[in-house]
Amino acid sequence: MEHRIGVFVCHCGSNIAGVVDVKRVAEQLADYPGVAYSTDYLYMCSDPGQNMVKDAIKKHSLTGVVVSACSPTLHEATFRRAGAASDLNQYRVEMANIREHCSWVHRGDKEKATEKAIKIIKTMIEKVKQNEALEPISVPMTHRALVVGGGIAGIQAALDIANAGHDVVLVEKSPSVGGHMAQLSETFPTLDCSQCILTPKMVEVSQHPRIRLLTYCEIDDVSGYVGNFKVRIRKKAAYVNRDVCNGCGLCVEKCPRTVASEFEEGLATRKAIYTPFAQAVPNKPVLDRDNCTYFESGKCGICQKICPVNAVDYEQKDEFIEEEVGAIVVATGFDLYPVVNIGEYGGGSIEDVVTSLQFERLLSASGPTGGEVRRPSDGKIPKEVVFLTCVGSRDPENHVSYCSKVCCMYLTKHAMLYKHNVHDGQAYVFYMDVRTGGKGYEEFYQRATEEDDVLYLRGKVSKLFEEDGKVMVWGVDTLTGRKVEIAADLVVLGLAMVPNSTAVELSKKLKIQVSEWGFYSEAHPKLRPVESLAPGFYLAGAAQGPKDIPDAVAQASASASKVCALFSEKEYHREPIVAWIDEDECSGCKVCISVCPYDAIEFDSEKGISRIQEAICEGCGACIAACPSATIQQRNLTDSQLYKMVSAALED
Amino acid sequence: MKIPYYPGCTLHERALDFDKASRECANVLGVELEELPVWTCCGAVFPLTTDSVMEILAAVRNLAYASRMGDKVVTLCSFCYNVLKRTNKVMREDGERREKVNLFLRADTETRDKIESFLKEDYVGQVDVLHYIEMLRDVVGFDKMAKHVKTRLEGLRVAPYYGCMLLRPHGEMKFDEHPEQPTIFEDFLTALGCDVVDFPMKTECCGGFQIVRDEETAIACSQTVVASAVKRDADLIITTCPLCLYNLDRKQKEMEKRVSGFRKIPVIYFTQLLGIALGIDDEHLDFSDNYVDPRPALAEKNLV
Amino acid sequence: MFEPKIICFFCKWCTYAGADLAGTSRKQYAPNGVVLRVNCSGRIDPQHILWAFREGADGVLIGGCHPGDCHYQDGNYNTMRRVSIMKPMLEALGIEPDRLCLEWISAAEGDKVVRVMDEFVETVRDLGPLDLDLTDRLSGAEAPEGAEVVEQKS
Amino acid sequence: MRLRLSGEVIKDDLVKRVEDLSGQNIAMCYQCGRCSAGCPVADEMDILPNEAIRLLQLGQIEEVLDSKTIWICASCLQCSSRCPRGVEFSSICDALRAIVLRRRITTPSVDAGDVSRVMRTDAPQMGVVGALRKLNG
Ligand SMILES: Cc1cc2nc3c(=O)[nH]c(=O)nc-3n(C[C@H](O)[C@H](O)[C@H](O)COP(=O)(O)OP(=O)(O)OC[C@H]3O[C@@H](n4cnc5c(N)ncnc54)[C@H](O)[C@@H]3O)c2cc1C
Ligand SMILES: Cc1cc2nc3c(=O)[nH]c(=O)nc-3n(C[C@H](O)[C@H](O)[C@H](O)COP(=O)(O)OP(=O)(O)OC[C@H]3O[C@@H](n4cnc5c(N)ncnc54)[C@H](O)[C@@H]3O)c2cc1C
Ligand code: SF4
Ligand code: SF4
Ligand code: SF4
Ligand code: SF4
Ligand code: SF4
Ligand code: SF4
Ligand code: SF4
Ligand code: SF4
Repeated sequence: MEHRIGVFVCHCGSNIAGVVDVKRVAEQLADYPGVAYSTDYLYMCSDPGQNMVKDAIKKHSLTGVVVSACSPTLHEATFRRAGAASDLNQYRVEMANIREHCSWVHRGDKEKATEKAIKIIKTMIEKVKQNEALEPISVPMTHRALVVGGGIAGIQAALDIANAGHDVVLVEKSPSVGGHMAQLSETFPTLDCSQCILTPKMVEVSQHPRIRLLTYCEIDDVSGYVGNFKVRIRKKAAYVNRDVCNGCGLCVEKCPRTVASEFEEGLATRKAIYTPFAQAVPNKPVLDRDNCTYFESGKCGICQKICPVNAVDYEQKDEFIEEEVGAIVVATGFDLYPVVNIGEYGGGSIEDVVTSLQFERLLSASGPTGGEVRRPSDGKIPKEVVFLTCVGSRDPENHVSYCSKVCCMYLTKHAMLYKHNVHDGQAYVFYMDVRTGGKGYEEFYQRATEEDDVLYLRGKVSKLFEEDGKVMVWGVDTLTGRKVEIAADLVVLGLAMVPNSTAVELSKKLKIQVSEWGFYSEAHPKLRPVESLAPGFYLAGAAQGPKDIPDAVAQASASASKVCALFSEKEYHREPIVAWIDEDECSGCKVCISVCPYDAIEFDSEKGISRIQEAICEGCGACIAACPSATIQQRNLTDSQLYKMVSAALED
Repeated sequence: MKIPYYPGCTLHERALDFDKASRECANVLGVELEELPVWTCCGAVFPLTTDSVMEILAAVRNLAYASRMGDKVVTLCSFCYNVLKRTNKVMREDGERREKVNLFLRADTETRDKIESFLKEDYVGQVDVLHYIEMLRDVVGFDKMAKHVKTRLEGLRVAPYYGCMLLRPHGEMKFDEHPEQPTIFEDFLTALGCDVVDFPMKTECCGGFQIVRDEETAIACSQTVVASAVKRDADLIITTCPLCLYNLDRKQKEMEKRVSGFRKIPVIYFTQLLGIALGIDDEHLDFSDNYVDPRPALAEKNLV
Repeated sequence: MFEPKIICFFCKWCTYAGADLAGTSRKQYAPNGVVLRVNCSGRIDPQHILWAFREGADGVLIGGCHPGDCHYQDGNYNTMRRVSIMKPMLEALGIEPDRLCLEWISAAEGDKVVRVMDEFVETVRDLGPLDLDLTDRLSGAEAPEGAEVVEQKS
Repeated sequence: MRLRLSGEVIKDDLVKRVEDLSGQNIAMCYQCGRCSAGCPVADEMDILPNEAIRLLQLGQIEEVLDSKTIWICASCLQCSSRCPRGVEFSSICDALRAIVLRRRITTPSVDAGDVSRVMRTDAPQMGVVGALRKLNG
């Protein structure tokens, strides 16, 4: 093809022309091989400037345009549009940055600046010569979203997306939605009842016509890419036909087997056939076969006999559900750091040392003590209660390095609620720093010290042990420089928040990144905090990092709006600056597959070659540099282009 | 089976009872503790300053002697174990100090005369340092040990005291999987049939060498440990270290003076207890050095 | 005075934007380098670098995002590895390893662009022009594949 | 008592020496106090372990070298084993002692009488040797 490139040198008033001899540049480049037209103008981005480009394309049958002006970040889009208006493919328009990278930074030496401007423009002429005419890649899209995890974050995301008019599949692994928020008593900083604000949302999510709620289900497999995911969901056998069950609860009532209740954090029991808690949604039981007499010995079968609608089915098997979705929101939440890892605090062996979630249950009106704070060992009302912050958190040497963000606040809440419960009790909080970043949070903390006489002790506790029916606390008050010993009736551990135990495994199925500690990685910590790096995946709630409810909900709504933005187009469009493999040259070594951060390359085992999926490739170039056969190229930034550009820049 | 054995000076002087009981038990279990032909004091404390070379020389020499005899060396005293194990790590990982130490060793003519051959190669951490209890668990096996038990110590409430030196620093000692809640002695005691008394002070310090400088401070420490075991109705405490034994047992004399209503409790070495279970003759199990005589407590359970 | 020729490969997400910032802040630096914009520093492979030297560059400067900040997760780690492998390779070819420089410069570090450019130009100036004989040897031995223009397939 | 701080005061050469000798980075301590909370002999100390480190952070090393604390430490390593930042006060303590002992200044803790008293006890050898090495260099 004959090259007919147009070069347009901008003065930018005196911004460029004051340093670079623009006339000389334009003249000199007119003679450069492949250049059909070269000119200069005062303000290229002005309407007359743009029109100049449009006209020249037509008049001189230009095959490419180099606007030599400011940084492409500023006006690349402007001039690409101008090119397109004259039927020149937008990807055949490039900018040479002779302002930010030249005139503005070399004001002292006009001659050298002019020479450098010429070199810069030459590199772009060489690039444009080989630029392909491309179209943005468009991918068909399924306008349905998958939300994984039915805690407050997942619920909020599902409702927001569904209310915007898109279908949602909400997958929750436990028998009910609600997540940890369902376990909480009252919530800081306003002390409203957690159940009261959560339950309506749980019900809404189960009744929304656009939401398909799949509880007691797990993600089995995910394939495809943004806009076109195929998801296989495992519906775990509940041994109750939950479509038939009317939730009468007779089976639960009559079941003779009891086991420790997960929802009550082991402080109470549940039956082998059970709903996790009274307000569960859906309020239909599942049967826990690991603890059921029938599954152990073939005896019992009471639940089946008593069920008035014959819903109990011991023969039920896991089922698989296939769904097609265009976007996936991950909201799998958190777990508490395992207390067994903290030997110096008894590692879970001291009865009256409880976790923070256990204490929530002791405070909860629907909890095992009916909301009266009673300690587990003997049911007595504890008079001396010690709360420990940063248990496992901020301990890079032995546990996790990060701050769990919410524990300062919830322990303050705990101390406060305890005092509201036991007026003559004494609450102590051992802390390193009290972190109260949030609206109304600091005031909440101040109230705890002012009004509720909570005593804050600055120091980290070294050891807890049992002695004479008390829990001995060996701490320190670094403010007075004294060792402190307290004989406590109850100790509450503000354990670190860690990602849900399934997070890492799930991340492998979804092929999205997790950070060092297993929280899902966001694309950018400040500017893209709710997107995963992999297109089509969005993050919400504590799955992305320790978070309280307001933050979890905000992030859920943000990821929902990202999903809606994606769904606002019929098709999914992306920059075509992707990599491609020359099938004839590929040796099938799979090196590229191992380096691609987006899993964009698939292996065609029939042909024994690798193939890049354009819809997924982000154009990073890692595979290109890694391919031992040098057979991968990037569209409009091929090796050949790079070599020519280098040569042009070095030409005298 | 022969295993090189480093007794350390205390076991050759003040803690002969420990040495004797341990050798006898090993014999019964089919292990011959082969004492290093030459050895010196290990230095008793591992120097925590990074530039120490002279201070670890003695320990390296002992390790080097041991390396001529086998790939392991067994020791009993917690202090020796700590010093040898940590020194060994220095020799394995700290190239600069290793080089310096070997320079000294090469120049050391006295050593050369005694053990000409080992100097053919530098000492670079060839041996593994093993505590006797680790040997019982990993070489003999607690289950095999249990098979040799003649008298199961049923009903005997024993509090296992670990102290500091076996466990810390955990990253280097790796003596037990759970530094804060170790279980190796519990498993040992269970194999002998004892009732294990779990007491929260089992990993707390007995006062260590401070006993010779500031008796009051050290006794305060050891009393905390003793009282904690007594409170949990232990019949006796076992330990692995002559210094712990000294602080916990001998100093009960002082505790009696200081604390009204103080209840004494016998403290013996773990291999002495093992000896009883294995039915070893009284002549090898000498309790004459103990301040609190363990025999009444043992007699009560018909064990002596 | 010897004016070295420098080829700069700058990642568009960080260093290229950092150089833009140096411009908007009107910082001044040596005009010896010409910047080529790439999607990621990890796009650059040894052949590009050798080609630049062969074509007469006296120095090659690669600018990427700080470790952990790569727009594409870990492209810059690949660059880091590649550059450290390159250095002895250059040495073997008789090219002073200091003629190749890798720097982490974020979009906010306009000042660093200035500092690095000036320092690198000085370094290369001190090294003097790249010995042509050696360059010839290089062109004989290491002519990168694809240097002859391969038209893109479309 | 007022501390007059400046960059110069804080960057004390001797503190640097302690860091080198102990292999510890004093700045890593975030003053949680856990070392003090678990130290079995802290009751007898005039400066708690975390306070000693704080003083070093402030360049006030002489105050620490003059303290009883460094002689009372029993090298039990409890402080180090539970420190969230991996700071080993036990090693810092050894380094501080080494500095005093290498200065060859007789301190109240290790005067001649003390040494002979140590020699006279009926404690096991390792206790005696340990004490002499820790407290007398
Ligand atoms: C003791 C304590 C007290 C607190 N008190 C307050 C308070 O007063 N105020 C406040 O604002 N915040 C409080 N918080 C924080 C609050 O609990 C969290 O911010 C909130 O629960 C986070 O919601 P989430 O949806 O992100 O995660 P979660 O509540 O953890 O929900 C995650 C859901 O995902 C499900 N799931 C996990 N993995 C999978 C999988 N692989 N497949 C399918 N489903 C999966 C889980 O079963 C769960 O239902 C407290 C936290 C604790 C620990
Ligand atoms: C010293 C300092 C350092 C910081 N450092 C960091 C940091 O390192 N990392 C970080 O994450 N955050 C940092 N922050 C916080 C960060 O600046 C804010 O989070 C962020 O700027 C908030 O953005 P905004 O858009 O909400 O508000 P703003 O940045 O305040 O923007 C509000 C805009 O609205 C305009 N406006 C106001 N009223 C009206 C009106 N009536 N009509 C029309 N326009 C109006 C204003 O002119 C302004 O342009 C820092 C803050 C400070 C003060
Ligand atoms: S195109 Fe860029 S350089 Fe030209 S006038 Fe507009 S802003 Fe200035
Ligand atoms: S069959 Fe199982 S679940 Fe049903 S009642 Fe019996 S024990 Fe309970
Ligand atoms: S008895 Fe039957 S209908 Fe009633 S809750 Fe149980 S399974 Fe459902
Ligand atoms: S929020 Fe508070 S308690 Fe939790 S880790 Fe951070 S500082 Fe510690
Ligand atoms: S250019 Fe990057 S994203 Fe695209 S296929 Fe290659 S490695 Fe993957
Ligand atoms: S690295 Fe290159 S040769 Fe190997 S499979 Fe990928 S494209 Fe083919
Ligand atoms: S425990 Fe560690 S971090 Fe905490 S005060 Fe002591 S030395 Fe500092
Ligand atoms: S090593 Fe010293 S300072 Fe640390 S806990 Fe033990 S006695 Fe206390």
